[in-house]
Amino acid sequence: MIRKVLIANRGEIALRVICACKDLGLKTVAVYSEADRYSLHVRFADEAVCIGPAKSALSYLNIPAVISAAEITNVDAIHPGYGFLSENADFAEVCQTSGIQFIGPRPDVTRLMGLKERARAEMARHGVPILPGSAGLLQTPEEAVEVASQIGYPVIIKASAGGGGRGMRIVRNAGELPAQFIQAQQESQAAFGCGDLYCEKFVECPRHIEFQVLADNYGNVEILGERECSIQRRHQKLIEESPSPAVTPELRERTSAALKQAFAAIGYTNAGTVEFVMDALGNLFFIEVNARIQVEHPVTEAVTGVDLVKAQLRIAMGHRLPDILGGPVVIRGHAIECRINAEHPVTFTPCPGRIKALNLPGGVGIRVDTAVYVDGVIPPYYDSLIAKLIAHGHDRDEAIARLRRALDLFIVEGIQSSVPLHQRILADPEFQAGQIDTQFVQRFLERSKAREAALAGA
Amino acid sequence: MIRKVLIANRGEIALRVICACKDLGLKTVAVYSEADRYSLHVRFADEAVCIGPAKSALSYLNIPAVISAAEITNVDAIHPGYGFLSENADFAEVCQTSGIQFIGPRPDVTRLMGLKERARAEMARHGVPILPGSAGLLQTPEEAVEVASQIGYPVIIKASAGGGGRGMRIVRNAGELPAQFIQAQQESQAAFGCGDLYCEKFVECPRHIEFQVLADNYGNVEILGERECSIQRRHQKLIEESPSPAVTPELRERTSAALKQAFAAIGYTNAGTVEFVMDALGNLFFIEVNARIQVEHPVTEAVTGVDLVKAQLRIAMGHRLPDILGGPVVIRGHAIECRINAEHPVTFTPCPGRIKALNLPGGVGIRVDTAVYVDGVIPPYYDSLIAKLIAHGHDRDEAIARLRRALDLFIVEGIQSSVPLHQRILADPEFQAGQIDTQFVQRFLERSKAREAALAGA
Amino acid sequence: MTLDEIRDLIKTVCDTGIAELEVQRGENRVWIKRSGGSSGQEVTVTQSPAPTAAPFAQISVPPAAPSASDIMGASPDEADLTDPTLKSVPAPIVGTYYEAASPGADRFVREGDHIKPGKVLCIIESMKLMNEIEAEITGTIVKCLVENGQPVEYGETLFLVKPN
Amino acid sequence: MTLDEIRDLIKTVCDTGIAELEVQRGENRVWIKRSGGSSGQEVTVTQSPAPTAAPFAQISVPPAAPSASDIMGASPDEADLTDPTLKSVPAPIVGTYYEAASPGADRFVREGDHIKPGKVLCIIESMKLMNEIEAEITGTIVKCLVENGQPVEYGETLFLVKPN
Repeated sequence: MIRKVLIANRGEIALRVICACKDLGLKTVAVYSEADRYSLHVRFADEAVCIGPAKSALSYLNIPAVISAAEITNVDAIHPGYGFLSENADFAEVCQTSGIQFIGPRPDVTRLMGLKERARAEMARHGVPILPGSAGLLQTPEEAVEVASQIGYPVIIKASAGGGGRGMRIVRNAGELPAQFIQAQQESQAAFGCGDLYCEKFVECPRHIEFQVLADNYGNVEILGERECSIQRRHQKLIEESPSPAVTPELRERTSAALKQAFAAIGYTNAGTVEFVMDALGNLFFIEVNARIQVEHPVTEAVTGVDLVKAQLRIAMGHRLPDILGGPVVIRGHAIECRINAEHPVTFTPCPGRIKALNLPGGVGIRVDTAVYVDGVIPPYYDSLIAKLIAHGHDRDEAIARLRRALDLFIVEGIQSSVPLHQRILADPEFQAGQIDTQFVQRFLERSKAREAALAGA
Repeated sequence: MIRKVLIANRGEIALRVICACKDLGLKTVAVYSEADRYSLHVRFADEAVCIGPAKSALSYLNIPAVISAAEITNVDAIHPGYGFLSENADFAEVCQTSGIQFIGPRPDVTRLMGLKERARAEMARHGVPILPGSAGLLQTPEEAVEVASQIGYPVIIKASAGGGGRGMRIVRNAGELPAQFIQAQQESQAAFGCGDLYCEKFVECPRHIEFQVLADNYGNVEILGERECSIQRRHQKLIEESPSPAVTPELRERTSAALKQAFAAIGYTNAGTVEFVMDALGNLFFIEVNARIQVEHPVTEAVTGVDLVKAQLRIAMGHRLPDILGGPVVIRGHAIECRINAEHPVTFTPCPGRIKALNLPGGVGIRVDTAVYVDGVIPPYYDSLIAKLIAHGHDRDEAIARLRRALDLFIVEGIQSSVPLHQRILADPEFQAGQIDTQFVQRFLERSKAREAALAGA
Repeated sequence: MTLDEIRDLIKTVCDTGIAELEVQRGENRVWIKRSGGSSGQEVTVTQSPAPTAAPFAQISVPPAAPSASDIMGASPDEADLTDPTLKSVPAPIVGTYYEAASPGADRFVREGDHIKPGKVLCIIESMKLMNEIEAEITGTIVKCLVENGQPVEYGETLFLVKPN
Repeated sequence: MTLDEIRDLIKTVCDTGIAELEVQRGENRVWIKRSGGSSGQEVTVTQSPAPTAAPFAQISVPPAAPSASDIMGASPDEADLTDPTLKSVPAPIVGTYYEAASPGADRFVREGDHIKPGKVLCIIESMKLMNEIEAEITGTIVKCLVENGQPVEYGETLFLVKPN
C-alpha cells in the first residue's frame, strides 16, 4: 500500500514525480539541500525536509539523510528520479531493510545490470544482438589481442563496472592494445574498485538508439518503442526523439520481442531503458541497461500516450501492466525533445545564476518540463538542465516545426541557455533529413566554426 | 498565395495564431492598441503596427486602421481570431475588396449565419434537429401567442439579429407574452437596428453542446466531434470538454452526418461551430452557428490531433481537407479546458493589474495557451481571459486528475484569478460524475454559499 | 519596528520617488527599487495598472519585434527627440505618409516653416482615402521625421515642433 | 541596521541613479541594478548566486509547502530568534530528536544550563543509530526549541545559546 512517496531528487524530475503522485492522489515529501530551499519541488510537495548542505555528497547522495527524512515523514515509498541514487543498488537495499519501497528494479537486478559484461552475456543468451567481442572477462592483454584479431580493429575496451567513459579505450591496432589495456584496467580499478575488462568491436559514428521497457511484478513485460538520442556532445544528450528515423517497424518488432523475452527471464521490474548502437548498415547492438527512468522519457510518453512515471508508481503499487497500459502499445506521430541547459550556447560552459525574465512556450503540441521561475536561482552545484522542451506532431516535420516555433518563444534572461544552439541544430538540413549519428554535433560545430571563419575572412 | 498574415486580435488568441503561422512558415504582423504595446503578440510577431488607443472601438474594432495596417505591411491575409471583427461580415467584405484574404467563411455565409432565424430554417431543411417554434419571423404578438400555444410554454423569444442575450425573453404563460414581445422587439431594434423576432420552445437546464466544423474550398466538410460547454456563469463559459459525457457515438454520428450535409449545401468554408442545446432526454436542438474559431477549440485539438488554426490557414491557402486531416477523424481520450480569468474567484469582478509572480504548469498531458508573463500588465479594457489550461487524458477521470494537478501548480500573483474557483468545481462530485448542465454553476455557487453560511452559523 | 518608523519610511519613499522598498531587520535585508527613467512613472502609487511599464517587455520586445517605425520609418536623431522643449505631432491614424498633395507638387511644410492650428501638414492615406493632417499647435517645424511614401503607425511622431 | 542607515541608502540610490539595490549583511550580499539602457547592466556583481533571496519563493513557498519544522517541530517565539546576541545550535543531521539517553533518564541539558564544547546536548536518531550531538561553543542555554521525540531536518535550530 503506497500512500506517501518521498522524492529523492531535485529540479524538473522531482517536480515531474510530484505531478505523477498528485495524479494518483498520493501524498509527497520533497527533500532538498540548503541550495534548493526555494525550489519548486519544495514548493509543490505536501511536505519538505532539508537533508543537508549544497554539496550532493552531503545531501542528495547522502543515504542516511534520505532514509532518515523518509522515516520521520513516514513515507511508504521512495522514487529516486534519475541520477543521484537512482541506480545505487545499495540504496535500494537500505530502503528494503528500512521497510520502504524503492520505486525501481530489485537491488539484485540493478546490480546485475551494473556489471556491463554480465548484462551483455545475459542479453545475448536471450537473442538480443550484441557486438562481436570477448566471451566474458579478459584476464590479460594477450587475451585481448587475440580477441581483437578475431573481430578486427577498431575495438573498444570497457570496464565491466564502468560508466561515464572511465576505463574505456578505443584501440585501432594491435601495437597499442597492451598499453591501453593496462591503463584501462588501472583506471577502472581506481574509479570502481574493480579492474574487470571486456572488449567489443568499435562502431564508428553510430546512432544511439534506446528502447523503453516497462515490467510489472507478475512477469508482464512491454516495450514502448525506441528513442533516438544521437544528438549528443561528449556523451551529453542534447536532443532526443521517438520514433527513430532509422528504425523500421520490422526492426522495432524484432528487437522488442527479444527484449521482452530477456527482461522477463531476468525478472526485471519497473521501468528501464536498453541502450543500443546502430551501425551504418542499420544493425542494432546492445550496449547497456539503464535501470531507472530517463531524462528523455517524455518523447516516449508523447508517442505512446503512456505516463511512464505514473506507470512506475502503479507497478510499485502492485498494479498489472495490462491495466496500466489499457490496450496495445501504439506509436502515434513523432516527438522530439530539446534539453535546455543553463550553459553558454557556444562555449558550453555552465552558467548558473538568477533568472530575470522567462517565457515558457505553450500552445498546441508543446510540453515543457521544468522547475524554473522568474527570480529563481540555478545553483552551480548540480547539472545544468533547466527545462525540457518537447514537441509532438503527426510526423517528424510537424514536430520539428512546432519545436522551432516553441524555441522562438522560449525566453530566459539572466543566464545563458542552450536555446540558440537548439535553434541552429533544428534549422540544419542534415538534421531535418534525419541524417544523424553521435558525431553529428561535432561535425555541426566544426562546420559552424568554419563558416564563421570564412565570413570573418571575407 | 499566402506568405504573410496579419492577426487582427490580441492576447492569447493572437499568440495562438502567430504560432500556427510559424508552424507553416508564414510571416506575421501583429496589430496592437496603445495599451498592448508590451504584449507578447507584439513581441513574437515578425512585425507590429500600433493601430490606435486602448479603447477597442478605436483600435481592434477600427476597420480602417486594421486594413491600413494590412496595406502598409503588405500582408496577403488577415486572421481575425475570435471576438472583435471575427464575425463582422462587413469587415470580411472590406478585406475582399482590398485584395486581402479574410481567414473565415465568405461574407455572405457569415451574414446568413448572423440571421439566426434564417440559419435555423436552413439547418432544419437539411435534417439538423431544431426546437419546435415559429416557422419564420413573427409579425405580431398575436402570432407569437398562437405559436406558443401550439408548442407549449415556456417559450423563448429571440431576436433574429441577436447575440449576447439582447432581444431575448423567456415567457412562461400567454398572459405575459404580448408585453415581453414588444419589449424584445424594441430592444432588438435598438441594439441591432432590426426588430425581427422568432420564437422557440424553451429548454430548462439544458446542456450546451457544440460541434466543430471544418470545410475547404472544394465542398469537403468534416465534423470533428463535439464539445460540452455546460459549465458557464451568466452565459460566460468557464470549463469546456470534449467529448461530451452526454453524447453517445450514435448521436455524434447522426448529428455529424446532418451537419455535413447542411454545411456543404450552405457553401460554408473554413472553421465554424454549431451550437446545440440538449434536453433532459438527451435530444440535441440546433441553436446557432459561430462562424469563427472558438476560445475552447484546444479541447477538440487534443482529442482529434488536428491543429484547427493551422487548418484554417491551410484552407485559406487552398489546401484540401483530406490532405489537412491526413485520415479519418478519430476521437482519442478526453480533454478539458479551464478558462483562467483575471477576476475575483468569488465575486467575479474583473481584476486587471500587474502580474507579480507566475508559475505556469507543464508536464504530461497539459497545454497552456496564454500571453501573460511576470511584470506584464492585464489592461482593464478587454476581456479578462489570461490563460487557457487544457488537460488531455485517456479518459475523463485522468483528464480531471491532470487538470487538478495543473491547477495546484498554477500560480499567479498580483491579480486575482479564477484558479481557486476551478479547483473547487473540479473537486465537486457532480462535476466529476458528468452530471452537468448550464445551471450547474449557479447551483454550485448557491450550495457553496449555503455551506459557508452553515459553517459561520455553527 | 514602530508605527512612527514605518510612517517615516513611507514619507521618505514618497519624497524621494522610490518605487519599491523592502526592509528586513532580522539578518539585515534592504531592497530598494527606483522608478527608472525608461520604465514608466511608478513614483506615485497608481490605482490602476500602468500599461506603459513592463520590464520584461522592455528588455525583450524591441530587438525581436520591430515596430512599423523601426523597420520602415526614418529614425529621428536622439538629440531632437529628447529636447524637452519640443512638441511632437503624432500620426492620428495608420497609413502611408505623403508630404505633398500629389507627386511633384509642393510639400505642405518644410523644416523651418511656421505653422498654426488648421495648417495642413501632410496627408496620410488609409484605405485609398487621402486624409489631410492639420496642425493643432502654433510653432516652428524643427524636424520632419518621416520620408515621403513611408508607412506610419498610430501615434508615430511625424514632426517635431518648437512652440511659440 | 538603523532607519538612518536606510535613509542614507535611499539617498545614495537616488543620487547615483541606480535602479535597484539589495543589501544583506548576514552572509554579505549586494545586488545593484543600474537603470538605463534597456537591458539593465549590473554594475557590481554578486560573487555567487545567493539561493536565500528568491522573491517568488519568498512570497509563495512558505504557505503551501510547510517544512518539516513548520509542520512537525516546535516554533520558537519570535523575540528569542531575533535576539542578535544569541547563537543557534543547528541540527547537523536529519532525524528524530531525543533530549535524554533513554526514556525516563535525565535530560542532557535544560534551559539555564551552562555548556562548553564537547558537552552532549541531545541525541538525533537516524536510521536506528543514536547520534550524540555535542556542543561546539561555550555559553548558557537560553531555549530548547525541539520537543522530545520530534523529527528535525538538517540545519533546524535545536537550541539558542547565550555565549560567554
